[in-house]
Amino acid sequence: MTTTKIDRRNFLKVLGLGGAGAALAGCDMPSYATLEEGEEQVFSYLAPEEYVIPGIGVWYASTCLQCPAGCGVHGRVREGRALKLEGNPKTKLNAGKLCQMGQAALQTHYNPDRITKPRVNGKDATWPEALAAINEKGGGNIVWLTGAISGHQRVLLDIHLKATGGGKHYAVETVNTKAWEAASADIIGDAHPNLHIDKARAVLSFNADFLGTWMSPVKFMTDYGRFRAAPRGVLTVVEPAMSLSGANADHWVAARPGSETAVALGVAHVLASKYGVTTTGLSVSTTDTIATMDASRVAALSGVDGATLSKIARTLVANSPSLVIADGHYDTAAAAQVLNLMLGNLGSTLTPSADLGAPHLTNIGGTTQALTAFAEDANAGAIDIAFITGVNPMFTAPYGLNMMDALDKIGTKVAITMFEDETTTACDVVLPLASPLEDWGTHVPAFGAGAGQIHIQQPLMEKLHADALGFGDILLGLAQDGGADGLDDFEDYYGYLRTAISALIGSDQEAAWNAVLQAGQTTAPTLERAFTINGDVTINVADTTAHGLTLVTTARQGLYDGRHANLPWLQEAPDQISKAVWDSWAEIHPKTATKIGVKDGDYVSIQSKGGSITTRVFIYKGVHPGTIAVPMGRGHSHYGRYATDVGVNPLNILDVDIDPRTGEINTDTTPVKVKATGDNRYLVRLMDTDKQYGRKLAATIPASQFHRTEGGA
Amino acid sequence: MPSLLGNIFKGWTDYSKGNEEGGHHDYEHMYAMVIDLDLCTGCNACSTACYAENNLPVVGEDKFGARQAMHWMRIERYFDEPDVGESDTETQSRGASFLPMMCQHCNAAPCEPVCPVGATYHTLDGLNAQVYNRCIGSRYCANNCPFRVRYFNFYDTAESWPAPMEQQLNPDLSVRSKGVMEKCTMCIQRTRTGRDKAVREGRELQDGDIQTACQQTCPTSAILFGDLLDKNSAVSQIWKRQQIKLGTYKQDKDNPDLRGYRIFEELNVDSKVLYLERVREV
Amino acid sequence: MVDHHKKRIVKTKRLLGLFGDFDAAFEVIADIRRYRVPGLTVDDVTLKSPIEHPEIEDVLGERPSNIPKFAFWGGLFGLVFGFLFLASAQANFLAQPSGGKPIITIPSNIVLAYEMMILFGVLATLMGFIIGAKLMRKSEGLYDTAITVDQIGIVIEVAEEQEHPLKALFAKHHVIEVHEETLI
Amino acid sequence: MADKTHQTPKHLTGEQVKDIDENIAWAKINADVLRSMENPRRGYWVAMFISVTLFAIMIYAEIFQYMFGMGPAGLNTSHMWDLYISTFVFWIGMSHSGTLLSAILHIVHADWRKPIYRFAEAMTTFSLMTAGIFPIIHLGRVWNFYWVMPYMSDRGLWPNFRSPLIWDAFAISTYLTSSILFLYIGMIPDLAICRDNAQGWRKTLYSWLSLGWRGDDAQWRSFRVTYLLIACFLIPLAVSVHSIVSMDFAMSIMPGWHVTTFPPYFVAGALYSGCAAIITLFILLRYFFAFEHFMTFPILDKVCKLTFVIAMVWTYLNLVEFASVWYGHDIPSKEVLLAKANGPYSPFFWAMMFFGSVLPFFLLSKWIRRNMVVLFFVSVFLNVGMWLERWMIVTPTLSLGYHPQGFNVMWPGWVEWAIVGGSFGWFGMLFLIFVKVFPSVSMYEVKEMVFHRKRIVYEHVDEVMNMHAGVPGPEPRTTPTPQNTGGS
Repeated sequence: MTTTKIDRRNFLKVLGLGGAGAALAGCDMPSYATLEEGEEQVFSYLAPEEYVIPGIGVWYASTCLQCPAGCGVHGRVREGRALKLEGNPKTKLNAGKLCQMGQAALQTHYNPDRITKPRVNGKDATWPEALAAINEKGGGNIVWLTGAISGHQRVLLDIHLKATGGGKHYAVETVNTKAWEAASADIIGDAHPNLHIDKARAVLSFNADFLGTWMSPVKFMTDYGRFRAAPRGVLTVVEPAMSLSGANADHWVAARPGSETAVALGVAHVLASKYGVTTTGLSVSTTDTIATMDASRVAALSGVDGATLSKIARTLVANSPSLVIADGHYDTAAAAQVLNLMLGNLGSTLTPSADLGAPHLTNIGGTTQALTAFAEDANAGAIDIAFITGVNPMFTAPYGLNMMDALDKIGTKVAITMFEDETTTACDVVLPLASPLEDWGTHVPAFGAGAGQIHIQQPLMEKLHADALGFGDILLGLAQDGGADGLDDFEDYYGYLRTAISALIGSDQEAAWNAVLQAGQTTAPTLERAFTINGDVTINVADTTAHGLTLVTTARQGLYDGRHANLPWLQEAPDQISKAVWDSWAEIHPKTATKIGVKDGDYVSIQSKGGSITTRVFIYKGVHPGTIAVPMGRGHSHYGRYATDVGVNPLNILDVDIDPRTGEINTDTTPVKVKATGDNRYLVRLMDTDKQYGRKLAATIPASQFHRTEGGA
Repeated sequence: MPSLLGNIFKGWTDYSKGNEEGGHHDYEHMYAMVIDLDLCTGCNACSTACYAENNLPVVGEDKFGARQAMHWMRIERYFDEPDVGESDTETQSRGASFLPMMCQHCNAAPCEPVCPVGATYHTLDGLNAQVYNRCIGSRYCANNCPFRVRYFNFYDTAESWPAPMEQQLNPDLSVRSKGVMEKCTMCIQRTRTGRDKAVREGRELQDGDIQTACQQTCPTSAILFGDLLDKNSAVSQIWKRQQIKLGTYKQDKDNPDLRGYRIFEELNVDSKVLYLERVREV
Repeated sequence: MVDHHKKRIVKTKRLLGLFGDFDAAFEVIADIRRYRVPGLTVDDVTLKSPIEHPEIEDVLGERPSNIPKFAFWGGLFGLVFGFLFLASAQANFLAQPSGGKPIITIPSNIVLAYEMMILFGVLATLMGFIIGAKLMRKSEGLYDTAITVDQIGIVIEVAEEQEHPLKALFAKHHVIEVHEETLI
Repeated sequence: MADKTHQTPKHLTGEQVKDIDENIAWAKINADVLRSMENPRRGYWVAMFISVTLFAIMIYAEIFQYMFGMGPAGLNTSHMWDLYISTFVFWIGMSHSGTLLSAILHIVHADWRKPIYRFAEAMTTFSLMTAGIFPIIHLGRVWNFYWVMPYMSDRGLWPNFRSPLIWDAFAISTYLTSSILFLYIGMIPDLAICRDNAQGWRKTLYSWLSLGWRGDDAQWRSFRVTYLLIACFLIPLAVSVHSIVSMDFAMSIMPGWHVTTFPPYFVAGALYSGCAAIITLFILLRYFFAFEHFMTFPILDKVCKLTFVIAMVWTYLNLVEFASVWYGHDIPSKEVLLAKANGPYSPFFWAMMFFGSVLPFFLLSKWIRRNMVVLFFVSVFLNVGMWLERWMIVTPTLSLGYHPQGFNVMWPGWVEWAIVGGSFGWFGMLFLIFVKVFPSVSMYEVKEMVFHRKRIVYEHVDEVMNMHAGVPGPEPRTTPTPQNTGGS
């Protein structure tokens, strides 16, 4: 169809100009190669541009795209090369801090396995050939499959879709906060309430690994720092397998997978019965549900005894204001919000968020529901051209979605990517994407950045691979060729972005623009909003006792959902809990271990209906006995030299068990058979011991002592 | 020759002090750290930042398994809490204890006197420095380090940076060659840059001018770096508040509840990293 | 020892008499002591033997040796020089101060000076030996390999008039063989 | 008398009671020893072949290590030292017996040392040469090994004189120099013998080395003094050397290394392994060169008994060390001690205890002392025990230490094994070449030995000797029978 006709002109136009702004990063500076080969005239250091002083690093503000949180970063550039990333101290979101994934963004950029040329059906091609290949089959329904996306990239993407027939946009994130958002929206009328962990005296978390991967871990960790300062807040975490948050909890409670709702309601029950906490606004059905959740029932469902429940309740009552957060299941999140209502946390530790004045820029948080939808549509043969970027459905989709067949049924699959991965190899056309450190963009953090904050992404250095194009440039080119109006006078995405920002800040002065670039952020007008409490919420308490041993796929700050498995720094960074490197493992409880008859380092095969994985066990007390937890991230079949055939991927063997309320795929409800294979090999770890042998290494004192010296209750 | 004998007597008189009397240096700085274990979440950000800042090679699974990894800053994880009694046998109910461990820059460093060629020595910044060019790799220093924080280049590390990764290497410091000992320098390139910057701007070095890579990135700000000679620096304030003094192996605290302690203090290595005890509700 | 018996006479020949055992040789020396050969005293005698006979001293009288002095002064030099050397090296190598230890460290220097004392002592002794034993120099021709097997040699320089009496004396004590060489 | 020696060869049956047959002719002594330098038994060449092969393997391994670094040796962050250092200590220990025994026995006039001290001293020298290799090989940057030498450099750089490794460098070079000189000076009269009997290149060689030795009384006198003096220097030196080696460990702060009793303990261990090695080589040389006349059972008996005594001393000091650690009650040290006994390395520890403390009791059996084959293996296993001891000193400490994160068990890589094995080849090669080129039995001293043993006292000769020069004495009595020719 003509609408899909892609004219090369726009692309050829932006080719090479993609990093126009890269001049800022001193792209005049010759690279080592050219210095040695003398191909390029060496720019004299005697008269360098004023912002490039040889030997002195220059810092440029940009945005980290390693996870959807979108932290602001400063990149150190010396002689035209990005050397180090640090958090942008000016941002409210991460206040100069950065997590290990952000630190490792450098290796995404300098990765030796990046795709440098367009590919058609697996063969290197030129851009014209690649674009021609996209046109070849043509077809009506054009869709986008992306990760969480926001800012002007989203705008252009929407424009492109509208211009080319209004195809769907599937935003997929395996690690997402959909359950929390849905429940929050339903109960307090705000999907992204501001959470003030630093103001809370007690935090109770169900499955929400806010220090590791939940929403905006760096933001939460900075808050956590203040939270732990005197008067010291108390952290309680309820989850089936210990997360980074759980590892830092004062009180970690192991609950049977899927039974966190019961625990939450159990706590509510104790609050109501023991502490007489009454809440107006809760519907009768809700209070009834709570009333039914006495200690014995909770214990039966979750294995959490009454003493623990009342301890949690006591902590919450004694340390007010508190904050209850949850994720994983709608019901759990809902129960958590109910607890917040009961404890009167609204307004103190939960405050209403503000909507961005420009709604078209807001962040589309990814979901796994979108993945399911994409698979269904594709299997139905309803998709002709799919542009895939920033996601790897072949890796993350459960077997039940038949992702392979789904992709086969799509007429033309276009991967816009930096790396060859499982999905890319299944695509017909592969377009080389510039790295986040080479690209322009704007990003609206989904959470915590403060009202109306927009983070600016700018190139830190010239493109490493001339043929790689910035995402914005590709979008712009597609949109222009799609016949969208009003874009034709933009040379490239830089130009578009500059105009857009100028409009946003109401000034097109060079100085203003540079100020924005230096700050790495700007603000858009916002609309204040208030909570609208809706106490009439039905909470279903699932009974998962019949499941037996359940597979729980946990996400870790590091390899995340697998997208970072090709970064050697993160592969070699010992896992926070097991301290294992370069391989996968399955966490099981000592009791389970004796039941199965395995010892440390033994291989077990984990068999679900959809397949099986074989990996080594890591035995410790940080998992519920009914749980076998396998962190996601490893087990790639195509993902460069560092990730390929390293570890196993638990995501593929998950059952497609949809949460009825959110449509999300549950990651903790897959019953599995586990048996020892008989093999044993040393699981490579940072340390072989868990004990301190009486040395005073990591010493612990009771909180009472802390309070005596440093204040607090 | 007179100057020679002069030096002998000078060396005798001026420099005959042991660390108990404050050592033989006229220190310009005394860089030290404070690490709050109650804030450390064990997230590894510092460790990765150290890899990025200090050109640490990635060794891969086999060499890591052979204990030949090069993590200057490593986050150790313990599951026992001897000080507050065993956690229950069922669940890891008080989480895990994380311990960031890197070179403690001891003032009476056991590694220094044993180096046959004087490749490791104490700088006037109070840092325990390793001169890569001088090191011949006898590895005595690492044997004598109770913290096991000295790392030896067992192999050539070139293959750790396949092109174009080598472009990320920090030109402010070298990539160590095969057969050389290396360890945490408290980001000496940053301390030097910070000092030069202060000099260029014609002002005194302020507390906070210099941040180590780990401190800079630590999301909970559990790591603090500063100069103990600067009485107003945050670090020396905390050392003072925690009543931890240098040059002794036995601190007399009038308040036993204070959280500050130095690991292996009883060995009289006089380390310069002050740890604050982890706190848990029990 | 006093030698007022000695006369000024021109030595023309050097005789080497080989004997089957020490006792024969000692008898000869005893006779020489008794001036059985006019003009010859025991001081003219050089005894060549395959082993070191403990009583050679008694037979030939004290012939003092300087070697112990060499050893003593060598050792002393090693000690003093060693310590000064180390101390000066340390005092001039200020990059070295480490581990909160003094720059010039007495304990380690004692150990090292001790070693150097022994080293120089041994070397000096060797020097003394080479000088004292007149080694590494061209020695006179009169020699017989039998001496390194089992025979004792007596070397004496004689004037013409002494030659025959001495040979007779040799013969009397069952000399096995007599070599001679002319000096002038 | 001569018939007796030649008809009933007691030195073969083992019934011999005298250290040496004093009626043996001096000429025969020369002949036998000189023959040994010409035509050894075939066993000699077999041993030589094995040694050279091992050495070749070592060269290959070292080149490999030079190319790829210390990784292939299996070392890691906790185990920075392993077999290299323990084998270094082992060889230093081997070096002790030779010189120390030779010197001490010389000073106390134990003349039974005379037939065996030469090869013992040779062993000292070559063990030192072997030991000296290891500190160099184990360096990460071998090519800079000379930086430990205290030489003037234009950068004003010096080694760190505080480091026990530097003390090692000093002590070992001193010890090597002195023991070579001791060996050489003691050999000069024999070199003269060789000179008088050799042809061709050997003639030139010996002529140079014998420094024009003529057996003059002056030379003998200087010789005696010099030899005694150097012996006196060597005894304290030998003791200091091994105590300094022990300081490599004792001066550290590591649990299980920081032990006050290490210096005497190491010295005892050194003497122990040295004596055991003397027995081994004694038996080998006796076989290779048919030295039954000189290396006799009674001498072997004495060496065996000495070994046993030293073994007991070593055992005592060993147990004392354990006791002091046990009662010192320093937790890490105690952990190391217990780990030795029941940790992953315990088999080697117990093997060490058995070979070191139980096996010596076999030396009390006369049958074993007389049975060359059995005694050979006993002596070899004594040294295996001593080697294990050194390993058990170095490795268990490193596998534990202070910091739990560093706790790990490590097994040496093939490179280490190859180089350790090769060191034995290197030593064997040097030693075998030496005994082929130089007299491995001191001829002149054996002569002295037999001379003194059958000394006939001539009372009136003493009178003669006691007169002052010139004073007339009694007439000489009739001539005595010549004795140096062994009566024949």
